Amino acid sequence: MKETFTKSMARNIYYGGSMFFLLVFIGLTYDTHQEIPKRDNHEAINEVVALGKRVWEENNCIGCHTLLGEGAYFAPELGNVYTRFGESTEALKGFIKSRPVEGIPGRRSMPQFNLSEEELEGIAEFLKYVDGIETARDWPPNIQG
Amino acid sequence: MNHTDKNIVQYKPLPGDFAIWVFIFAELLVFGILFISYAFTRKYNLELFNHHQQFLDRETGAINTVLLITSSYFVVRAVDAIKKNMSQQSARWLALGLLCGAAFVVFKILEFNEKFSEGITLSTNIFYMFYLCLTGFHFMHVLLGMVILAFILVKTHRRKYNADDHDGVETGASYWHMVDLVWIILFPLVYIIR
Amino acid sequence: MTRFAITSSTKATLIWLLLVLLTLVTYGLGKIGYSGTFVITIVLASVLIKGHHIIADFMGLRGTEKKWRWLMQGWLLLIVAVIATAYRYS
Amino acid sequence: MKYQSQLVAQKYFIAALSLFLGQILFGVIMGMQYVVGDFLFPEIPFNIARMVHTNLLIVWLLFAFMGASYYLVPEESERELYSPALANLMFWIFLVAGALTVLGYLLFTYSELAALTFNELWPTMGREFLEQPTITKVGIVIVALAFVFNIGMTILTGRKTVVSLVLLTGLVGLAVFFLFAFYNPVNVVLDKYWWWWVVHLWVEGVWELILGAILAFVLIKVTGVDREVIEKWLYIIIAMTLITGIIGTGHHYFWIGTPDYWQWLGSIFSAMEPIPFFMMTLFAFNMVNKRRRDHPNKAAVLWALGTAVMAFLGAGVWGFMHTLAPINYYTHGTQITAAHGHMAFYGAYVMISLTMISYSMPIMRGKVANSQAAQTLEMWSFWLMTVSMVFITLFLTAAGILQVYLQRFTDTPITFMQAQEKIEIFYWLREVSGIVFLIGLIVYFISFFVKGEEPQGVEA
Repeated sequence: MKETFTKSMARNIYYGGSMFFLLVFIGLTYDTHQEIPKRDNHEAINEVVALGKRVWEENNCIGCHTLLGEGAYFAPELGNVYTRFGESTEALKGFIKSRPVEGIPGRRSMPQFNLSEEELEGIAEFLKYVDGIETARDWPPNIQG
Repeated sequence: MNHTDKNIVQYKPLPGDFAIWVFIFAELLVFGILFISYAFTRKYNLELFNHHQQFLDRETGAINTVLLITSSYFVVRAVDAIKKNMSQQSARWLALGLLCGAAFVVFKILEFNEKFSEGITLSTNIFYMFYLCLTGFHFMHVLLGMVILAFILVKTHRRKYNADDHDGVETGASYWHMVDLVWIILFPLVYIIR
Repeated sequence: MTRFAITSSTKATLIWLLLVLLTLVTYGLGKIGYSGTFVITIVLASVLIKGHHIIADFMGLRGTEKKWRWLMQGWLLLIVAVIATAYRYS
Repeated sequence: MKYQSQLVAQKYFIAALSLFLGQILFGVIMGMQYVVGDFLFPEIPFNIARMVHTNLLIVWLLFAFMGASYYLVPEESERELYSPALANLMFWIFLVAGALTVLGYLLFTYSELAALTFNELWPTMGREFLEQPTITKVGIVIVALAFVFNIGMTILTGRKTVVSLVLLTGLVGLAVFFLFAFYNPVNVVLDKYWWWWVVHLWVEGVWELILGAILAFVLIKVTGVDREVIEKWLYIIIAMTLITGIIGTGHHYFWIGTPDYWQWLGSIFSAMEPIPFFMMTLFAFNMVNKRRRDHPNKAAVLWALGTAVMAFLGAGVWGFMHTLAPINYYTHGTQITAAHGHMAFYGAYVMISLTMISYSMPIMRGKVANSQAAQTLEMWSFWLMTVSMVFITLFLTAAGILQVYLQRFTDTPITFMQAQEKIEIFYWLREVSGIVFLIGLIVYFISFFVKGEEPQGVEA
């Protein structure tokens, strides 16, 4: 290869190329934000859901579960758990409430978080809201998440 | 990269700086995948593609093709000129090339404007997704190419290049021809064949 | 700039004419609204010719190492071939 | 060592390595919890262990990047550090803040920690990798700004080289993109969209600039190849990184409620993300083959080559495996992701950190390279850690493939927990590999204390 390449040209491509693609990315980000409201189920967001998201975060649920595929892979996907639990927020609350304090011998168990009724309502409504987000190809692939 | 090749036929090196060629190859890879994706997605959405293709502006597309080809031609002349040490002629050819590019941009903006005013976006349907991705992405490349051309135009005009040292002109020219080459495929693929 | 033999500039001009001509043919076929294998073949053939000249003459790959010419012309050929296949069987 | 202030790096590296040990210990705990579900329950639930595991990783890599910067920037800029005192101060602030945060994770329940740190005033906690209390995040920003200021002033008032400028862009980007960690809307789609601006644009963007700069620096030193050659390679590699990686962010926008076109854009651009890693592999081997001196620090050369290979495998190949949307549809959020994550982080960022430590630590301890005996041991640790990481990745990949099949692909899908039980064997094998990794790490530590006759040679 007697093709030569100079440092200054490599530098130009680095700066020019990355600026170029950053601009494209910002443009796409703009477009995405025009589209997101059509499918993000924001109509469902209210005070209860907001509290639910706080409960979700302050108990680090993402440290075991995935939500729309992101998080840890130790416990089931929760993006569609509302559907999986028969579209019942009561079932969700019941499950969270019933976790044994000392765990289950030899098995994985969700901790007992001692949530208040209000917090339980919040987390259940939050999960219901997430389930309503219109993901592409209706991800996850099936009810098992 | 710098081993000596004595017993090899003397080939010309790729015109311009090799770094731009790495970039060109990468870009062609992206466009190539996009073209192939288009062709196969169409195969499975034939009705949709054929239906919406009718509404594309073939006139603008054809004019734009001629503009880009002509622009590319002017840039070829610019490289020829600088090789003969005629930097002012070269600058004039570059300016003409740039002008054609600008005209392309104007026509393209009009075309996009029409589509946008109809409320068409990337999410309208898969055909328009491809149409906007391909033409939009290409449009960005025209703009980038014009920035590069403008840059070398200024330098040529200031007599910074000559017959012995004109790598910069060739580098910019190579990129610009790539933009042309992509459009040569894009135009018939998206606007014409069905 | 005009010489008696064909200069590189004259050659470029001739190629430019060819490219414009082929573009007009492509457009014309689109305009008439014909479709089908025949039109596609002609259009894709003209893409090949145009692309070939842009690569070899405008981009200046004529006379460079084989691998570069293979790479670029191969890219063109591959894309056109794949498009042809996808359109042929649709 | 040419400049006295480079010595600051030493304590950063020591802190980094100690936290590394902590990270691996928690990794082994988690690996155990995968197979014995109630291991250490309820004292250290899995989510806490994982948080400690990932946060320690991030923090120790930041320590290592900072140490690497403090070491290489004075040498590149040909001047003392702008302010060694500031560098020392920031070290202690960062270390204390980091230690307090980890202690907070371990001593309190997470919700107590949230209350204790006034999370309700500006809630940013509880999102993957960004679990730190808001106040810690503020601390990170302050430390990062002081650090970038210190490094920036050193570079801008000294000799400006490509290596140091690329490093600086990477570090500035690191600080800037972290700011998105403070944006946390209730809307989950928006939350996730911008969360990736920290996570992806860090690890598949600006961190790669830091990686490239450090690798280039070490290669200049150990191979003696002309700086010009190495620098232009560096430019072209990081150019490809950003060209592919920025829109490559789209591979995270497939299934989170973002428009469908991301499946195309994300697939196409991220499919090209292996290219810069491949170029990096070519680059590293090329430079070592063309070396103009045989540097006595063989271990550092081994780490540098290892980085190039493992980054390509982990980030490039394992990333490519599941980056195309039709495949990712099934594999998203399974053990496949875990497999990719482990090898990519180890291959790219852990190994580049160890490369730099391996190269610079002996010099800071007043010798060109460690004794033959110490280097031999270090190379043992290299192979132990690297090979066991390969096995961890393979076992997790196997687990992931089975999981995808059982839980998502088959016509009769079983539940998540049922699938987990069926793939238990791979988790056991992963745990064994993890313990081998820990042994490798301990061997690595021991290599620091091995004496012996030190090789003579000019300091690079």
